[in-house]
Amino acid sequence: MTTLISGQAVARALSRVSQALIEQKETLTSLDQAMGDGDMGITLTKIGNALLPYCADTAPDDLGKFLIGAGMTANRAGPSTMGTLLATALMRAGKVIKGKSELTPQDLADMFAAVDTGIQERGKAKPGDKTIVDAVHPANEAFAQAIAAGVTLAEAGAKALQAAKNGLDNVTPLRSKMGRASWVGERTKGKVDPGCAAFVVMLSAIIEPPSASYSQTI
Amino acid sequence: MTTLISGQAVARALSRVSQALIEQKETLTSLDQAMGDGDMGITLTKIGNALLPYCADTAPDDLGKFLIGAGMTANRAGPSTMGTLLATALMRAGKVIKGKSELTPQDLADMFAAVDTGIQERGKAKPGDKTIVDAVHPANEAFAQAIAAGVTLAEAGAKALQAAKNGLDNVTPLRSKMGRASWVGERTKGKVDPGCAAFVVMLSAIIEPPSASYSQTI
Amino acid sequence: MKKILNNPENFVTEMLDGLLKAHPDQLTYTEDIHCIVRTDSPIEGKVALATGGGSGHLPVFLGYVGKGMLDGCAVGDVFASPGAEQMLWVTQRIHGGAGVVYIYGNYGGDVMNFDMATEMAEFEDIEVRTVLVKDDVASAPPEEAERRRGVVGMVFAFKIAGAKADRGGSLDEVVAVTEKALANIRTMGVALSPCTVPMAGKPTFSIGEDEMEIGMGIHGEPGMKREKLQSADEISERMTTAILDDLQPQEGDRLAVMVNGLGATPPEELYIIYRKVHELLAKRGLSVYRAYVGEYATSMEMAGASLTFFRLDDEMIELLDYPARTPFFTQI
Amino acid sequence: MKKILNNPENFVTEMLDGLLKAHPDQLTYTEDIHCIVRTDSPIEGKVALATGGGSGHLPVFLGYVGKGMLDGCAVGDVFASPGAEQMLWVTQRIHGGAGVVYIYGNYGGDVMNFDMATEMAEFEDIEVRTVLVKDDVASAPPEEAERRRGVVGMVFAFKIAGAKADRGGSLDEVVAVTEKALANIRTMGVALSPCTVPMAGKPTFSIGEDEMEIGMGIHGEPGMKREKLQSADEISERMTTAILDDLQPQEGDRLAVMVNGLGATPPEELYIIYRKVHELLAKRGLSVYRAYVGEYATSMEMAGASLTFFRLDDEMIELLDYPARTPFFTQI
Ligand SMILES: Nc1ncnc2c1ncn2[C@@H]1O[C@H](COP(=O)(O)OP(=O)(O)O)[C@@H](O)[C@H]1O
Ligand SMILES: Nc1ncnc2c1ncn2[C@@H]1O[C@H](COP(=O)(O)OP(=O)(O)O)[C@@H](O)[C@H]1O
Ligand SMILES: [Mg+2]
Ligand SMILES: [Mg+2]
Ligand SMILES: [Mg+2]
Ligand SMILES: [Mg+2]
Repeated sequence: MTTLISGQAVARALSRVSQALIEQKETLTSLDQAMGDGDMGITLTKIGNALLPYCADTAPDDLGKFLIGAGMTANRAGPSTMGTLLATALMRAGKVIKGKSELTPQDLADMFAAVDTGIQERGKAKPGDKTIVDAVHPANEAFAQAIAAGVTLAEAGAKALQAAKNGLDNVTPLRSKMGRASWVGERTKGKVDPGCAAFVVMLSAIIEPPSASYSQTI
Repeated sequence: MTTLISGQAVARALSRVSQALIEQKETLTSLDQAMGDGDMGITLTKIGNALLPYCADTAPDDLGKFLIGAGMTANRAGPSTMGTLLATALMRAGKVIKGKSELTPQDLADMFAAVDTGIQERGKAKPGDKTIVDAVHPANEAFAQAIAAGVTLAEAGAKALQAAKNGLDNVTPLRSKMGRASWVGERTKGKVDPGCAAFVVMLSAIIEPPSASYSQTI
Repeated sequence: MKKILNNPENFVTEMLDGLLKAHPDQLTYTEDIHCIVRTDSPIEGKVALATGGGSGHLPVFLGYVGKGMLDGCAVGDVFASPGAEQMLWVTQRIHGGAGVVYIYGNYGGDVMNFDMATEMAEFEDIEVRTVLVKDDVASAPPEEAERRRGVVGMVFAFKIAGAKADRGGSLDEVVAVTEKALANIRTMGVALSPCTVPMAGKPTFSIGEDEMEIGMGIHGEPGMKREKLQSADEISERMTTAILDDLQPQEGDRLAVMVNGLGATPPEELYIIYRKVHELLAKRGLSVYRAYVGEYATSMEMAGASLTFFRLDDEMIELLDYPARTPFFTQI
Repeated sequence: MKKILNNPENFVTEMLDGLLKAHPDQLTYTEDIHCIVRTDSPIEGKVALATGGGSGHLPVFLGYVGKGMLDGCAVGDVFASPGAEQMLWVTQRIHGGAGVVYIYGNYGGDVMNFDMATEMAEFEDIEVRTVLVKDDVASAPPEEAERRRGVVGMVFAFKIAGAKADRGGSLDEVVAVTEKALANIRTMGVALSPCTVPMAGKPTFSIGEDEMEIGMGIHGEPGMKREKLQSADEISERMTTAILDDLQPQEGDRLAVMVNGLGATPPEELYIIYRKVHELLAKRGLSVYRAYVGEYATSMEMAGASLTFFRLDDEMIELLDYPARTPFFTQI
């Protein structure tokens, strides 16, 4: 039997992401101050604060529309680099599930792939440039592989999160090549990319409580 | 026999005053920062630095001209309130001894009186306003009395200095009523007036080495 | 606060050298680089206007030398009066035969030196008149208004006097209109941080992270009171009330309003202040004819702001609107 | 650094409210207060110019909206890009039928959002062209010039584009002349102290009492290098050399020079820098056609300065001299 993820579960996941971004404000701000302009925690908190009421007030009937609307809300609330990429991710994820009211694990994998592609198209960063792409891209690949291998959603989520964390660690020693951090040059070496960190925060929030329990609550 | 003060002694006294102002820069600056704009040490150092070469290069033949020239030099170098009053004092003192090349104790008393009047005319402060007048005026009166009583120059100088110090102490508890300090209002109570302090510095430098030895060196 | 300096002793001279190199079409000097005059001075038949004061307040003082405003300025060292001789040089150079008006702030050193300069100029048959600026309501109560210091309100005085002189006003007329303007100008300010005189090398006063000075002086001298730092709206209301209580305008009066930054306070914060001031004035039935928001008189890198109201009538409006062009102030 | 604030969340909205109240004759907004446009927009038949970017840089960005410069500006939060929707609103309102040019700094968030806005505007048959400002030589070596960020040099781009558009230039012509201007504009800066984003409440970076950041960003992001604080002459020489090495002017070339204060650095210090720069240029046989010394793009209360050179030819001179009037920039 295929696990099915309800619209409510998606809305709850987005609320958890919002909550997590708000909670991690200080950490993300500090990371962005070290090699950027220090606004990331602020921007993402604004987005979190805009998405929470959005999730509460919007019926997740058509999950495509729901996520595209969430993307537009995010762009209005916090159009910084990270905010715009998050908005793009939500809109791209929404596009691939247009009209659906519940999702299969394969839908999740398609959405993840669309997010990966969307972020790379909008931002034009490549893997190794030390951006959010270095967490998103390996996580997407790990997730796709796990789903293809037929493991549980909980396991697939855990694999994706591990891949994201590894991706973050892999690029920490490197020099940032995109965005504001690229101007800081050599001094970014050894520092955690704030975008990668933000993605780990968001992905952790999605799969927490562990996705195994998803099927129970739907 | 009447003690006579040579032109050289006057020039040396003015050099000592200059030197003392330079040495007391920090103290005077701190006092002026507490209830003014903190420039007094700087201004008086500039004047000191201008008067030292003036004293070295100018023959004190006509002591009137010598002191008027010193006043103009002082005004050019540091035209703040204190600098302008010092310049006025030098010019007024010069006026009363025009043409003289050596001075009697009575000349000194006349000069002191001219300085007192000049400062009050230029600045329009009255005794009790908590300005330099509160050190100058009692010092002038004490000096005049002492000279009239026929004591030695050393004693007269010491009396004047004591009167200046008492004057300073007497106005310390009061509120400043003139100049920048007047705007600081109540907060000036209990603080030493920088102008009084500067006058004590200058007067100490004039009578140091004690004026008794003047007659030996002339 | 860190500064971009060479030898602090040369601070003013180097600043003036840079300024003359940057604005050679507008400014030059006479006798000494510390005596700045318009390149086209003297202007025959025009009443000439001079000011003077310590450095460290740009655009005050010399920044307002130019067409439609001042003719010359004697420049002192940082926060120190210029000397009487400098003032005389400026006076001689700008005098166009119609007399000279000195317009400057009520500070002891400046008054004494301008008085000495006046005596010297009159000796040379140059008619000199003085208008003292005493706009700071925080520096003394109304009954001692004569004792008040002059702060940024002087910029309005320069503007009005400059327009009147440029339009051919006589010496008496220029003096009268400037005095009338000043009778209708009041300022009040707060400081959040001190400033550093380059040669002193340390701040003029120290102040806690949550404190502010009420009614600071533009030389970094402490104000009348130290208080807990308030919100922008509270500060705005406080300054507005203090000025209105003193100026006592009538409902329907038109004002020019100036929100002035002391140096380190960003324009964004000045507009946040202006917003509240505008609102409070509207509530009292007072309208803003013109708003000036920016840095018009600074104290180097001091953080803080001041507020100035100038009550206008038709004559003042005509002169305020008159065009002007100086290195720091252009109005068309 | 202490700030005059109400609730930091309302910083930008209150600032804009104050600004609109202070300049009602010049500025208004469309749809949302964060979308500032000229009161007289759209101007039929004129190429419209828009910019956008984060707040905290006044006069950049919106301070250059006005006659002879820009038509509109999308205003972001402090140091944050505005959103694509805002840009679209500005675009719709200012479009006078002759196309719209976006001129803004090369920052990721802004580029992504302006790109999204372009897609939306083209959907509505508004022709949009983009000119990215990348003038900061410190942000990438010459071979990676495409990666450079845009700083205060954009003010010259606004001036040139604005003059060309006001004189009836076509969309192609305005884009071409702006790109030509930018090919001749370079900036380099140093920061001495950080700034505080109101909502963050603490400084962006910390820096020792005797240190400076070389090539800081205007958002308070750290620069390429941290070094011992140098003298004004050394800093001036350093910036001059870095720009000239990159711009490679010929002897006899005419330049416009801008010495820009980042916020807390007093004008006096900027003129001390200008003095040395002028001297160094003269030594190389380069002349200064026009000097701009003041605050043209700030980072709130950051201390520091930047230097911009703009190599001129007759066409550029004509456009640079063209009059302009905005709330922060008046040239006659
Ligand atoms: N072109 C890009 N593509 C993808 N990610 C990027 C790009 N540029 C920057 N990033 C990511 O964005 C993060 C910074 O986000 P944010 O603070 O919102 O940027 P900014 O303040 O410059 O708008 C970086 O840590 C990096 O992961
Ligand atoms: N009108 C005045 N007459 C006499 N002395 C004055 C007057 N005003 C101020 N002073 C004296 O000047 C001192 C301050 O001198 P200074 O620092 O040079 O003033 P400023 O910085 O205001 O020019 C005060 O401590 C006071 O003794
Ligand atoms: Mg950032
Ligand atoms: Mg003083
Ligand atoms: Mg002084
Ligand atoms: Mg940002």
